Amino acid sequence: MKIRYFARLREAFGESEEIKLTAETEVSEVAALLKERGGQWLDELSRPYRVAINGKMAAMDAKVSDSDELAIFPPVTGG
Amino acid sequence: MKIRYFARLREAFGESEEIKLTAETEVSEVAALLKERGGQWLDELSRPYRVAINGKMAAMDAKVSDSDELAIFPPVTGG
Amino acid sequence: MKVVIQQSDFDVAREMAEIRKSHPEIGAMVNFVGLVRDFGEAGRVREMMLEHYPGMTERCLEALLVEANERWKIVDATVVHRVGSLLPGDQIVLVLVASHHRKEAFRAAEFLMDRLKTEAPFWKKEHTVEGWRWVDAKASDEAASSEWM
Amino acid sequence: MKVVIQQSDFDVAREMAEIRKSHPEIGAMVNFVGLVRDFGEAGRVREMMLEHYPGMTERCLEALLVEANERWKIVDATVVHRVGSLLPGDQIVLVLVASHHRKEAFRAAEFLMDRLKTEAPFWKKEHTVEGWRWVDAKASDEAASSEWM
Repeated sequence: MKIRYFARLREAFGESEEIKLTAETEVSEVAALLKERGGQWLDELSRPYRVAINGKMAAMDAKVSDSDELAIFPPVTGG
Repeated sequence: MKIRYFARLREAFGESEEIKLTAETEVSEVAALLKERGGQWLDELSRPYRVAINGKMAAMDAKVSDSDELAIFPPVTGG
Repeated sequence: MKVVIQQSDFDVAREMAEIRKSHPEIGAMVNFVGLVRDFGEAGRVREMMLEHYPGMTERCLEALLVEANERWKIVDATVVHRVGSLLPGDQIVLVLVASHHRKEAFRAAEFLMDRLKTEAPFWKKEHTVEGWRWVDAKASDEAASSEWM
Repeated sequence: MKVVIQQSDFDVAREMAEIRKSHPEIGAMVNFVGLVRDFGEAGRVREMMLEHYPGMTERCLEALLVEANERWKIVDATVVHRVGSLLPGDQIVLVLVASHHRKEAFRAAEFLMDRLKTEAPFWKKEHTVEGWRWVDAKASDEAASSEWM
């Protein structure tokens, strides 16, 4: 599954990465995996963030599978 | 005192006229005098209208004297 | 703050630029533009004539700007209202409010339009297939205006 | 209805003219324009960078226009949002709503701005005397947005 990062998270983690999902997984579990990496992963994901699945805002208990695009980003500040 | 008319009332009565006031008079009394002329005066002033004294909206019980400018016009429809 | 009554058309972008150039602290601008609709109560509109009370109209609009400025923290505002002959699609009125934040600009612009509709001495006459007729004041405008009291 | 994300500036008058020419029934247009303020939370702003999520941003704004159209009787609407490098005083966003009557246009424009602020994937970074910093989301924007629920 492709994970894309934006804004502050893009600067910390890079634009995107691929992780392998063998089954449907809750977004919160993916986030927990990322935080286990420690360091800035733990720091940044301890602050407020939002997620989108295939370009639509999603809740933390939404499920993703390997063909989805998951985006993780800070609360939006446009306008 | 100068009386000015606008819009539908201007078309019916002309742009303005002078009437002599010897003492302070209530706007409602001036209006009653005009209506006594009958015909279109009675017709037009039986429909809703507004008044302004020296360019400020006024109530029918406001007082005018000979040096004032009284304006009589239909409810406004700008914007 | 600026009030203009004119026969000629106005350019919204130019009016905005005039305010922006002197106020770098502005974060929000709300514009309202009223247009001559092609249909009125008496059918298709061919032309519109707008009459005003010179002097009183300007003072009335200036007083509304002062009140808007007292009620909301606005930075600047412009009202332009056209008079004379107008055609369907023509711009009639511009209310432009600039403020630090958007809520104040939205509130003040809506207030100015609602009160202008019931207080500023302008009168509209429409030319339809039935000839010229004076436009009647609307009860809905009175209701909208009185909500700001 | 039109959504555009672009680096270049926009011309409010031209966007209005584009809508007016195809809709003679329009009586009211409300524009909101957001500008880069010269002062932010960290002091004087020298420059701003705006980032977005291509694809998602457009779809999000289109969905907001569909919702505005369902909730109010609007005739047409345009949203233009800039990305990339902006300077103080620059225009950031235009929300333009055209309708028969003014109340619908005011409501829809304010709704679109409030929801854009909390839902559309844009992020701002400011350059101040302390260097570059990401702008924090505001609780007041969340509150304004949730009032439309």
